[in-house]
Amino acid sequence: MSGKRIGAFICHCGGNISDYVDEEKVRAAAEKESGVAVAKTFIFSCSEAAQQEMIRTIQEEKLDGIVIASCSPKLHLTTFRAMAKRSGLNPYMYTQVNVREQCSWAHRHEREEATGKAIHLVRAGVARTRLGVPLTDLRIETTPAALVVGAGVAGMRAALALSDIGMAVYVVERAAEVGGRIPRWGRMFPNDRDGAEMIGTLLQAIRGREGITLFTDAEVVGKSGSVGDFSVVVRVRGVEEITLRIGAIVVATGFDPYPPKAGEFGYGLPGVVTLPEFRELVAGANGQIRYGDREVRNIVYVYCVGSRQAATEGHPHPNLYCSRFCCTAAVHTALLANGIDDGVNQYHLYRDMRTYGKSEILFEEAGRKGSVFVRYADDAPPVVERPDGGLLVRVRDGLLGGEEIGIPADLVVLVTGMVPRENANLVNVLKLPIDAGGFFNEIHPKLRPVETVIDGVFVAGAAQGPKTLAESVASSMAAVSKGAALLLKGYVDLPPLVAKVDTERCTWCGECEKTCPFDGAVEKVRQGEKEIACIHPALCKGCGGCVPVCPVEAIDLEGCTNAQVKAMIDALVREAV
Amino acid sequence: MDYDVLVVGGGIAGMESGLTLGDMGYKVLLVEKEVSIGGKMILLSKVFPTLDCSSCISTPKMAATAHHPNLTVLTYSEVEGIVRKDDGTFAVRLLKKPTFVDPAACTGCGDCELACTVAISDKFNSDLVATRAAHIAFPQAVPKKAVIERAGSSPCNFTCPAGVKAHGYVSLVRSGKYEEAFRLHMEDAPLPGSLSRACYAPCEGQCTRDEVEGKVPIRGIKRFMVDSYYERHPEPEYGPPEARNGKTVAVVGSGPAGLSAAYFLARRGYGVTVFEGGPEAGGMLRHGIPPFRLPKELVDRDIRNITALGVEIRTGTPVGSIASLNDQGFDAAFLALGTMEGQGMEVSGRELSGVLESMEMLATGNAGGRMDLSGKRVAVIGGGNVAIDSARMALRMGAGTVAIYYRRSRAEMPAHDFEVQAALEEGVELHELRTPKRFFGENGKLVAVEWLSMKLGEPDASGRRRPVPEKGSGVTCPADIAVLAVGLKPNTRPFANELGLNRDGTIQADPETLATSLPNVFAGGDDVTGPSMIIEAIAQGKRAAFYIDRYLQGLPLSGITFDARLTSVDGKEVLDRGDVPPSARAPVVPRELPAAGRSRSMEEVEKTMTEEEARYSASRCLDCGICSECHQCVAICPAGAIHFDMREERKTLEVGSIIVATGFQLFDPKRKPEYGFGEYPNVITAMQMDRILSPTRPYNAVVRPSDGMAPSNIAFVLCTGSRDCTVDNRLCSRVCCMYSIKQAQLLMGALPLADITIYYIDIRAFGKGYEEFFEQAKGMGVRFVKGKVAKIGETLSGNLRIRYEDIHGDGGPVTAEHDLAVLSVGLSSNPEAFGLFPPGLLSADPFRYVREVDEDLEPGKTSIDGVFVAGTASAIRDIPDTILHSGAAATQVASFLQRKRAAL
Amino acid sequence: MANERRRDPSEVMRDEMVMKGKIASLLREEPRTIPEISEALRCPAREVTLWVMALRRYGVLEVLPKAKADDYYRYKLANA
Amino acid sequence: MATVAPSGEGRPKILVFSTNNISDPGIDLAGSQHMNYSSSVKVISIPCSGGINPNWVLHALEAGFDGVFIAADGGDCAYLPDCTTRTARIAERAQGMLKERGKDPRRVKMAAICSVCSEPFVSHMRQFTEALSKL
Repeated sequence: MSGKRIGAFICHCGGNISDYVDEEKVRAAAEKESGVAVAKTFIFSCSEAAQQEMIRTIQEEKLDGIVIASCSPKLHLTTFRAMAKRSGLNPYMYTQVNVREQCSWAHRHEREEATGKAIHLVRAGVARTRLGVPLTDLRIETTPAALVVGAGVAGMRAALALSDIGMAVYVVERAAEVGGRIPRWGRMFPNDRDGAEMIGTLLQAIRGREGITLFTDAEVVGKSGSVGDFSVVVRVRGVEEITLRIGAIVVATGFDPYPPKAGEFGYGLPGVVTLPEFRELVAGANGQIRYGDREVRNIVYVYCVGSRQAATEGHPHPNLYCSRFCCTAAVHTALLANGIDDGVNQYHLYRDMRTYGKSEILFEEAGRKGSVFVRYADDAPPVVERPDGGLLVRVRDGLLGGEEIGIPADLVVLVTGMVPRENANLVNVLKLPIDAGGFFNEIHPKLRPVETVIDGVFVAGAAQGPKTLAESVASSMAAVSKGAALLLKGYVDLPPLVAKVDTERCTWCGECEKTCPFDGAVEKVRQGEKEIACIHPALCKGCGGCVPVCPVEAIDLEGCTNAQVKAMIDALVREAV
Repeated sequence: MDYDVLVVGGGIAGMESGLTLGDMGYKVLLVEKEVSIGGKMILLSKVFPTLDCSSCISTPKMAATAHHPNLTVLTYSEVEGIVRKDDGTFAVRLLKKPTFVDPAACTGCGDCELACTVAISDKFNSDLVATRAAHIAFPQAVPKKAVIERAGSSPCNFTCPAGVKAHGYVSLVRSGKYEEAFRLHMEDAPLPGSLSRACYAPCEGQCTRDEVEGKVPIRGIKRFMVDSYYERHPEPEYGPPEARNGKTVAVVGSGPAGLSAAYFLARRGYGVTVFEGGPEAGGMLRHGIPPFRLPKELVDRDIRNITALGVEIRTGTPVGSIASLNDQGFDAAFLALGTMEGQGMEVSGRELSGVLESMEMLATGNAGGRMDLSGKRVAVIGGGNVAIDSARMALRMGAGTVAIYYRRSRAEMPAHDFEVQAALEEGVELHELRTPKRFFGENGKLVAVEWLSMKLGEPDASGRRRPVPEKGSGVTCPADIAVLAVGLKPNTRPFANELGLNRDGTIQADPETLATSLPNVFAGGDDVTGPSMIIEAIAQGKRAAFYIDRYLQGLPLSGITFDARLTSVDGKEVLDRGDVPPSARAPVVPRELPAAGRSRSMEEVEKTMTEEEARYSASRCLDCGICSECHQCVAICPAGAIHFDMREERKTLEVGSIIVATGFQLFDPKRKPEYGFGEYPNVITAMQMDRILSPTRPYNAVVRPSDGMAPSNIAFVLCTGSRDCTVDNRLCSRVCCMYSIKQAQLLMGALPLADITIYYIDIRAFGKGYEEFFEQAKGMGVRFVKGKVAKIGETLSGNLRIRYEDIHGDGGPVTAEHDLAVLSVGLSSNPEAFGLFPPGLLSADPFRYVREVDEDLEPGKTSIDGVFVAGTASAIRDIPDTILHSGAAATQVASFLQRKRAAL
Repeated sequence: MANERRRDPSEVMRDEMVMKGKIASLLREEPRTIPEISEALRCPAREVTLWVMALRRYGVLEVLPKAKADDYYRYKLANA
Repeated sequence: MATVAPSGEGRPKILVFSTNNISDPGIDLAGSQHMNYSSSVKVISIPCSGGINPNWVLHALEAGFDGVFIAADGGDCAYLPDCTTRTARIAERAQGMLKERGKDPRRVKMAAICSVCSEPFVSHMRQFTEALSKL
């Protein structure tokens, strides 16, 4: 690997470095390093003039690697990589050595020591560059098509957006009908728009698009390939299998309403219904809310059914999470009930009223319209009984100092939360990780909330966690934006700083495959006589997590190879000459 | 089209949508009004519910934004207006505010911040600690470049004719940097000693502090600074400049104008010769101002500031003509002859012995000579400073009585009132509304003056009421000496054939460039303007040097402004800056020789302040312009990156679509006075607590602001400014419950022994992992009390008494004591978004957020086609929802642009 | 101290430049807490807090480790 | 007056493995704030602390370093959700390897350093320097 001609450029940074480090000593030491063809100092290496001078030096001296000792790479790595590129040098043959933040500024009162350290750091930089190889970004051609799994509101809206930006779109829906839960729920908060109508509008738009193919009664049963170029097998109506070539996948499989257990808050008793059941009742009501053959006058809502559960003996796997939408959905439903029958009495037994953001207005309005809110303590849930023909809800009212009250009810509405949809097959096919609550897990809730560990596979809507309608749509459009970033240009450039396998050394023990969290990044392949590991550069994220597990040091991370690190270590302790 | 997309706002929403669109291949312009991108998120300590470090999440995103090949980031810039054009694109008017730091040169080293002499409140640390007028916003700022905070010119700096940076040296003296203060002065005017005694200090006249309890004694501070400098440096620290340009300039006249021109020309490398007709240099400084006001040793020392540069002063060398200068080979000349001749008076008896021109007497006295006026009755005629000086000089020459006769009343006297006052204290009489009608003599010597009484008539051209004689009012009073101090004029007669002159003898010169009718001759100072103040003469010399230099370099004299100061800050705005008006602080009482003893002595009347007095006086400065222009940053910057002449730039660009990501505002807790924020130091906002908890915190640890005590019993007051009709915000702010729980958890880590109570109405822990986070806090021992806080009071020890309605305990109002209270302030809409467009075009929802026209199915879509909204500009969101919404907005933009492209 | 009129924090912060020397010479004698500095200078502790924190920020002062039971940190002059 | 620091030669040599996005900025910040730590501390930056090869640690100690400090990404890692556990395992493995070779496992230390952890970093360096001097 030797025989390289390396340039070492040492920056004064005005006096920020040179006041504390003897630049000339560093330069002279760098010049003596093996492989260093030229060493220069600059007052401000980031200045345009200095960059011109460096470019000239690189070209005149026919350098094939450079080291710049200056400030933190956070400030100028990109600057100097671009400069290297302009000079015709491979940008990955550049190493930035931080002699400001990590040397001159940290050791201001020890000029000699700081100078010594700077020499060591520059030597290490030279060692890294000397063992470096020119690398180029990995360009992957992408297929301008996307798959949307699930044709609820999130999936349908995502399909339209993908089509808007010019992608061919395949929508696969397990059910026979599109729309998920919404069509049966009547008017939705916060804008009172009819769910069925909204779905109808979306479906009509989808039908009007040539680029969207909708499969209902269909399932995804196979997936291969990698980001930008997947092959997906869809089984339609249980028999027919279709293979699609696509660049990205949006998973929008939605949720299930929490199914209360028999006896949970009286569930199973006549007159005890879930919120979705009640929604249907209200949606279908005509001037009067009726349950069976009876008119409903007194309604008691019990909140947090299936959400914020505590672990108990009979319930070892509770839903610890808050389902987010239900408080608002319940007060909104109460308002709808008011709208149908002004004389209805409504009691809300809640723990914390989570009508966040603008939904607070609905909560306020429900109160104004006569809804009574009774807070119950976490450890004193209401009890729903049917002592003698009528329903009675007993609850200790926090406001009345914990006094127990009994509320007779015609109807008890269990405000049920969301649970993850049963999706075992899909999980198996896509290999998506799930979170503690059973929803699909994103890579990072803030940095990458719609991306998954599988590059090119995005999650949207309530499949990722409880969401309101608008939130589901926003997240689906966010998923589309990430898909568009991938597909719109027709290619993706992936940085080349990924792991690679030394085929000579590798003996395939499988440790690297086991440790890698990125599905498909490590594969067992046969090479001649033996089996070895192969790392897919498009799937590798370049963390280097597999490096330490390889028992034979057969894996190297580009830009940070075993040889480079060891050479840097040696350079950092070698006595100053 | 300049850009496909304009993103307004560089917070997390703007960055996220900008990056996503950039990744899609669109050209994006991101405009941020602050000096760094990152918005409010980068200021947080950690973020719920994962307790990730906010900086660790934000900084990679900020770096990616700054370096993305498809993104152009404009920080410290504002969108002034957006107009939608007929073709559906947008014209965007942009304003780039000056940072006064060249971003290409600045390395972010922060040396300027250490050198800066002006402490200001650090808004990035929520005003908990001071930063400097020159500063880097925060350690993770992107771009990491310094900025100099300037509100404009400070009125004192702005008003000084010579542009002396009064605020600059005052702030240097405040910091104890006396030598630097002197050197700063020397950048703008070379005669600080003379000015420190005899300048009429127009700066003080503009001092905003005067509105509080009295102006800052700027001249007195200068006097201290000069004295301490001259004491340490009896001779100048410098010699002639090394770089000489080989050209020579003749300066005619060695008064302040001539000396100033010589000084600035010599500094630029010219060979300068000053021609002085009299025996000594100094002009009016030497001859006009009496030593009891300006000791002559000081004038000598001042002049050495000029001669040290290699300027030759030829005394006793009058210049007879321009031609003679040309003959001597000078490349240019500057005429600064001053006004050394009396205007004279057409009064009968003028020729009598004993009737003097003021300058005769002053010049004699100032040169150390003496006229014997023992016991004589002296009448001084005139009302200007020269008259006062003459009267006081007469006293010191032994006069028996001295009376000033002025034809108007005292109020109209051009002399400064404090000078008049000093003269009166010394025993000078003042006769108003008198003018001499006739001098009576015996044996050719003055014995009496007949005075006419005057009254004030209609205002004249100068706006002053014209004095008119009262009929038959003559009074004759005995007098031995009459001193005419009724005005001065230049002696320009030698040049009358060569130059254009005015009727009063002044030279015709261009007021901007001081060019005369001859190309290589410039003229300035009193011989052009008529009698003026020293500082004005110095200003003229400085101006002349600037234009002579341009002339000799062959550069055009037009098209450049010599004086490019920022406009002056309005004093009222300065006084309104704080929540509380500036408190009064007693001015230092100037020390003078007692009037009784001094009137016969040439000893300097005024005394110099002590160091303590000078620093105290300087500390009364209000920093009107914020930056004082002390130029310490300029001196220290290793990259030479600081440019005070940077000015705002405007341009108009064309973009295809727009994302409004202007974010939110934090609720101002002063709107709930019952909580005592601003009044009680230990009531802080949650943003302040986040800063205190951040590793880049303003304090060394979690301590309370009143006295640095580590708190042990902390209260959080939720719903401050949210769900509250009284402050016109009915909405829930969504994030306060969670950030309070986060802070509570972090506090439990920082102060394991502390009790933490959260007063809440409902705990809204509704996002992924939020409820679990809430439970975790309960498990850690955080106390949750359901109760709305009604009032906060303070105890003597600085603790806080919190009164709340206990909803779920025993009920009723309860009072609890805590040593620190955190107001969990809500978020509210940022009305800035609406100002981007013509009024009414961008519609708002009832809560003044940007309205999404179809929030169910078209997130981010606004009332304007092609304009989308991302993040908290349309509704309060937490960070994950903001990121999602920004992604959705990016998709909307992409759809919009693709549709448009398809339509073409 | 208790009756001291509240000054605007930005006004107090400006005074750092004159108080710097006084606080430094006080701490040259021995490390002190904010209430101790406040008493010695006869300035309100809330104002001293602002100055001390700024001086700490700019490296003039250093903080001494606090014993667990102490309420206040002690500040010393930074080594030149 | 200022205590005289022992010369750089005498102080324990510490190698820090730090990560580009998380701990590097924290260490940089220490410098920006002009915080002082031993100049015998030298940093090698890598993408993720879960990718540190225990052999590197061994190599460093054999080559002449007195101690190796792993500035772990902690929970802020953008690559590996279990980064902390992985890094801890690597540190343990390195310590095990040291023990096998008769070296003191206390020469390897690990702590999470995030992008603003300038003070923790400096105090770790001071403590580690002190601890190594005593070994």
